[in-house]
Amino acid sequence: ELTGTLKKIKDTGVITLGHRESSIPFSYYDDKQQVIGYSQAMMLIVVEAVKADLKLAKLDIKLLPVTPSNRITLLQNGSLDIECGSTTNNTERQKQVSFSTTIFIIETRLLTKKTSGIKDFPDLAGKNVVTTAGTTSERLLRKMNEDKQMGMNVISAKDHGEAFLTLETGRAVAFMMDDALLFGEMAKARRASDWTVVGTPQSFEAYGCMLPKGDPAFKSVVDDALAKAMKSGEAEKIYAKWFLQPIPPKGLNLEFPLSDAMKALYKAPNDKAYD
Amino acid sequence: MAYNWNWDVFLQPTATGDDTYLGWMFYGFKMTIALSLSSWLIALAVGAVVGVLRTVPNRGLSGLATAYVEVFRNIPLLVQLFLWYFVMPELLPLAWGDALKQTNPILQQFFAAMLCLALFTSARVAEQVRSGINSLPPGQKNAGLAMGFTLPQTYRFVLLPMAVRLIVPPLTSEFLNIFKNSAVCSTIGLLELAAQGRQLVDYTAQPYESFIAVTLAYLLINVVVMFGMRWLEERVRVPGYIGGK
Amino acid sequence: MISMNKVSKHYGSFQVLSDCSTQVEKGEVIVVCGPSGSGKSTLIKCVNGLEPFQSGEIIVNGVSVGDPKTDLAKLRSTVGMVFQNFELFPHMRIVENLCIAQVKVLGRSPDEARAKASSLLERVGLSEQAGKYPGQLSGGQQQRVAIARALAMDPICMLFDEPTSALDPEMVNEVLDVMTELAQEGMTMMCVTHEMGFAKRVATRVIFMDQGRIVEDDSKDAFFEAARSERAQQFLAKILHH
Amino acid sequence: MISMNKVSKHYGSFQVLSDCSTQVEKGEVIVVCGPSGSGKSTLIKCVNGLEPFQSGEIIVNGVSVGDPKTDLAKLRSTVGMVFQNFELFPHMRIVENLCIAQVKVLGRSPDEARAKASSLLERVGLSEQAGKYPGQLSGGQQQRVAIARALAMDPICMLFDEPTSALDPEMVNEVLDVMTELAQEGMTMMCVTHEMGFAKRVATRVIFMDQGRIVEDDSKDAFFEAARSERAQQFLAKILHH
Amino acid sequence: MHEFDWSSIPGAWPFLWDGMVISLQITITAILVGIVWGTLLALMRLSSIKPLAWFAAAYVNLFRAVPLVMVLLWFFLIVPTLLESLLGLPRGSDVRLASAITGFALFEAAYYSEIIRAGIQSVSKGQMAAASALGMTYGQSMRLVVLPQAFRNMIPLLLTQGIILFQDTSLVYVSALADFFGAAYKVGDRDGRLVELLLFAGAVYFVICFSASRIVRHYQNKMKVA
Ligand SMILES: Nc1ncnc2c1ncn2[C@@H]1O[C@H](COP(=O)(O)OP(=O)(O)OP(=O)(O)O)[C@@H](O)[C@H]1O
Ligand SMILES: Nc1ncnc2c1ncn2[C@@H]1O[C@H](COP(=O)(O)OP(=O)(O)OP(=O)(O)O)[C@@H](O)[C@H]1O
Ligand SMILES: [Mg+2]
Ligand SMILES: [Mg+2]
Repeated sequence: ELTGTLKKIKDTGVITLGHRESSIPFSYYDDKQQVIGYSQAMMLIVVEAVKADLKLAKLDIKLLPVTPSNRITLLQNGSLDIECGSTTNNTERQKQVSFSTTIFIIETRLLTKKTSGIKDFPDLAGKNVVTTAGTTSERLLRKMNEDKQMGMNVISAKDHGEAFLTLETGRAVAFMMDDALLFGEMAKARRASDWTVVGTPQSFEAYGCMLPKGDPAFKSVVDDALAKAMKSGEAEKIYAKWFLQPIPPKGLNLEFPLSDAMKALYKAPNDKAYD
Repeated sequence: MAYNWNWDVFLQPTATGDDTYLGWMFYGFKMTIALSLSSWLIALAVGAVVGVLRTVPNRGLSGLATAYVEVFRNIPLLVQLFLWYFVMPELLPLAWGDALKQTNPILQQFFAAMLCLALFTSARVAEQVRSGINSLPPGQKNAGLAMGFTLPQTYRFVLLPMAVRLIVPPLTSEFLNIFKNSAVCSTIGLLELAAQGRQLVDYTAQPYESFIAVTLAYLLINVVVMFGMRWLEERVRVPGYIGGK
Repeated sequence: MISMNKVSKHYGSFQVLSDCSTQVEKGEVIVVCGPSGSGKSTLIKCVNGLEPFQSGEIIVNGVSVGDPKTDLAKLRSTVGMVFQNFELFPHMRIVENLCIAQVKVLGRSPDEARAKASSLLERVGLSEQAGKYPGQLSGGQQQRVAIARALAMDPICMLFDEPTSALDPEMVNEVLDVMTELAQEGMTMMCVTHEMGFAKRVATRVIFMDQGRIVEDDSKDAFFEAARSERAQQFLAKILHH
Repeated sequence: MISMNKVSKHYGSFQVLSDCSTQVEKGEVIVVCGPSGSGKSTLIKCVNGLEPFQSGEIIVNGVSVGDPKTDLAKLRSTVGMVFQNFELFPHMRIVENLCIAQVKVLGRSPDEARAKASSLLERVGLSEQAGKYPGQLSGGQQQRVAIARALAMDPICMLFDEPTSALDPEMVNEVLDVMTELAQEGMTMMCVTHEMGFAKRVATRVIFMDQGRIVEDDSKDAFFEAARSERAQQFLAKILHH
Repeated sequence: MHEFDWSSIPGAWPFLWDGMVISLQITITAILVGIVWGTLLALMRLSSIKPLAWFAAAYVNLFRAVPLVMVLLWFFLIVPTLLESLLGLPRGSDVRLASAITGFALFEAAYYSEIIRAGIQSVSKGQMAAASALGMTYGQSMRLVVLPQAFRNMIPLLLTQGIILFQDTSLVYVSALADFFGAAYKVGDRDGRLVELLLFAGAVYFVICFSASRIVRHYQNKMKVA
């Protein structure tokens, strides 16, 4: 007997997907306002699996853009069935929502101008550094500043785009964020070749799809679908499409090779948080 | 609704460990107050001058004042905020812009927000001042002039004292608006009340507690301002005049 | 003392005053009357430069009002004016209403100004009200204060624009009495008013206006006994018969 | 037709009317006068229930005004009222001002209402203005329209509250003329007014009020020749002498 | 100085236009609903039935105390859930537009009701007395005499409030709804041309609001003459 999210999807014939608007290359709009990206592709695999599992002839997809500040609330209040974007799986969030099998593993690093002379985090002492509000990077950065008495000025921008603008206009010397997203921001820049990603990774983070809490049946459908895609090599193809080939909007190639952590993930899918 | 209410969240230490969440909210509250009050003082001063200029017989001056009001009234606050914060430094000469950007970012955000709120509100204050002056009987200006006052003296001794009293009630709502509008300033990263509320959601995933707390804080500000302005209204009331005792 | 020579004024294409000329000698009391909208208020406001005019000339006490070089504020401080709606300053006490211009314009000391104010309030019978606000007085009292306020500047002449028409009928006389006294003391006055009783009692001359023109400018007796123009006769008939 | 019996009214502790009693017979013209604030307007507004009163009784055409069961709207539609400030409806043309209540209150057909309106406008000499808005008329014309509007309801009596005191002096007579005519045709009228000429011409009785009391209630001749109370004599002296 | 690159604007026309349509949709619906509901609130506030007056006063003061951003968040995140759990409705998927319109309409009604209340009070008491004296009931007097004048007096203020409302639609960014400002921001963000798009959005808002306020001014002058 179906319960929870699956029952709701079966009854209504509709699944509502939460996506991001400018998390390149995970989940963002192309120039025709279509949602594309690595996470979006993974989410569509999940949707297919749900459709098959429920033996539905037709499953309508509704898309709802979310922001870092409203995504959890929207999932909790039932506006969303699933959210795949660039959401880090951590224990705090697990109190409110549950996470699927990890879909991506990133490291938090720095984006800076090639000519800035910044090589690693200690170089940031006494400088203006930007990060995006509400992210784990913000916490790490503030904590580092506090613990090591670095005297940085931490700017919390509303979203990645604003953070990058802060960097680009010279307000900050570096932008700390998930490395994949930093490559994504570079892809939008006026002159992508001016920028570089540097620094010792400060953390590993696991991106997962957010699911309503306490719905194991739905989670297992989602997890199985993702695990299957990873083991079958389909996930790696999707990875190649978004990280090793030119992507919209400007046809830039991120040239972001598959990390060891990702290889391990694809071999042994899991939903472990890193904190 | 499957929601884990947790009001204790405010007493928990924050993720960065330097404070409790309640402390964050309080910081945001102080920021909102500081931002709003400083903007309000500027808005009053600028608005009074511009509002008076709109009523003077000199066409050049009143045209200038009108242009000022139209520009600041007809662009959404949110857009103005972005323009002040992101665009203005780009339009300055390079050296100035760079110098500006190297200052403490919290100060940059604060001053951009303050300037933006102040000028945006000053246009509205100017309109109130103008309508206050225009709503005085036209004979008052003539009476002042006929006594031998110069035009500036007429404004200073006759028109403004009454106009200011007349516009206390509409100014109350502009004053309240400035607190409310300050919530928009979180979009450039300024950590005022609404922003701290949102941070709390980001960090603790307890949206309802945070929303309720922030809403109550705004209500509190509102009540205090309303009582304050009502007290002021009583204070400046002219005996025997409409609405007076 | 006041001399007007072919004064004209228009708003756009609308002619408010056309070629108005008259002379007022020291000590004369001139009553200006005429139908509503005929330009009486405008004429009288031109005398102290409250309304600008486009052509013609007005000389008050040897100073040309229309001349851009004239210090209008100074001129106005020597000409008292009383308005239909009193126009006391509502946020000041009565005594402050009387003192402010003495101090700020004439540069008198506050004590001197206060002494002057008291004696004038005494004269209009309102010493008791000195500490009140205008809104707390009746219309007739307010207008008497307004007259005292104008007198406080020691004006060389006084202009009145329908000083009694906003008053309750009972209060008209208390104001007219003050004006009559003033006239009898030899003050030079120009009064726009429809109080023909007052005109008959103290006017030296009556000016009748219609459509921006001075239609009659007669001695009082000539005017009331045999107004020359038909328009003035009609007007008098309307205004006197009830 | 109108009978008042010991009517009293107060705002809080302030007594506006104290024990006012009088009778108005069909065809009588009553003039009410007295100093400002003496309660004249209040008295007249009590007659058609525009002001509630706390004690006493008013009977209009057999209906008790103070009775909570009385249909006040219906009563008022039979009593015409004219206000100091005309109170025409500024957003309606003159003819619409005359028709609206006929149609909405009396339920007449629009055609019937229009015919009535035309004949009344004719009567007050304003047929030409039917299509204009009130703001485009002079004060005197507006007040004549207001009288026509009240007459359009075929009232059994008319109440006037200082109908001429907001008018320019020239226009007073055109309104008084209409009222005089109405009185001469036998309309029952209660008029608050200070126009003593009008009172002398058409009033059957004069009521003098002071501080909320009816101090005198005399036949016209008795009042003008020998007002009994000192207060009324003073008042007459003030109001007549200028 | 900054080097400007306006090239991303022409390609984004359709998206920007869609955004403008959403802004206008919210503005117009909220104005209409706001005026109707605001009028009712104003009548309640002026009514002699105390509970109604209290309700209206509480409503107006509450909405005027809270920042619009917060109201929009409440209506986006919390109110739909409450309603659904109370009424047992199925979960609608995209409530962004509906919630924005509802939030705006209810919020603006508080402001409109104050304007309309002032409008009613600006009609002289004598008008109500004159209507009553002609035998009209309270309802008739309000409907035929007082309200038409109140609205006529207040049209400039109502329109000005409408212009403010149009500007405030930019705040729907909290629900990621792409109104005109949101659309411009998103295009700018996507293409790395935020500065240009913000300037462009500012100019467009200025042109629209300025023209609208000119029209209001024109209307005001015309009324003064009439
Ligand atoms: N600012 C203005 N613009 C256009 N016309 C004006 C202006 N001020 C006055 N007028 C017109 O000038 C004419 C004369 O006005 P004025 O006030 O001098 O008349 P008045 O004789 O004093 O009338 P009243 O007895 O009504 O006071 C009137 O027709 C008036 O409409
Ligand atoms: N709503 C009110 N609240 C308190 N007092 C009032 C109110 N309305 C009228 N009064 C007072 O009642 C008294 C009588 O008022 P009313 O208008 O009847 O006087 P009136 O004789 O018509 O005077 P006027 O000649 O000035 O029109 C006045 O003293 C007035 O101040
Ligand atoms: Mg005049
Ligand atoms: Mg009265």
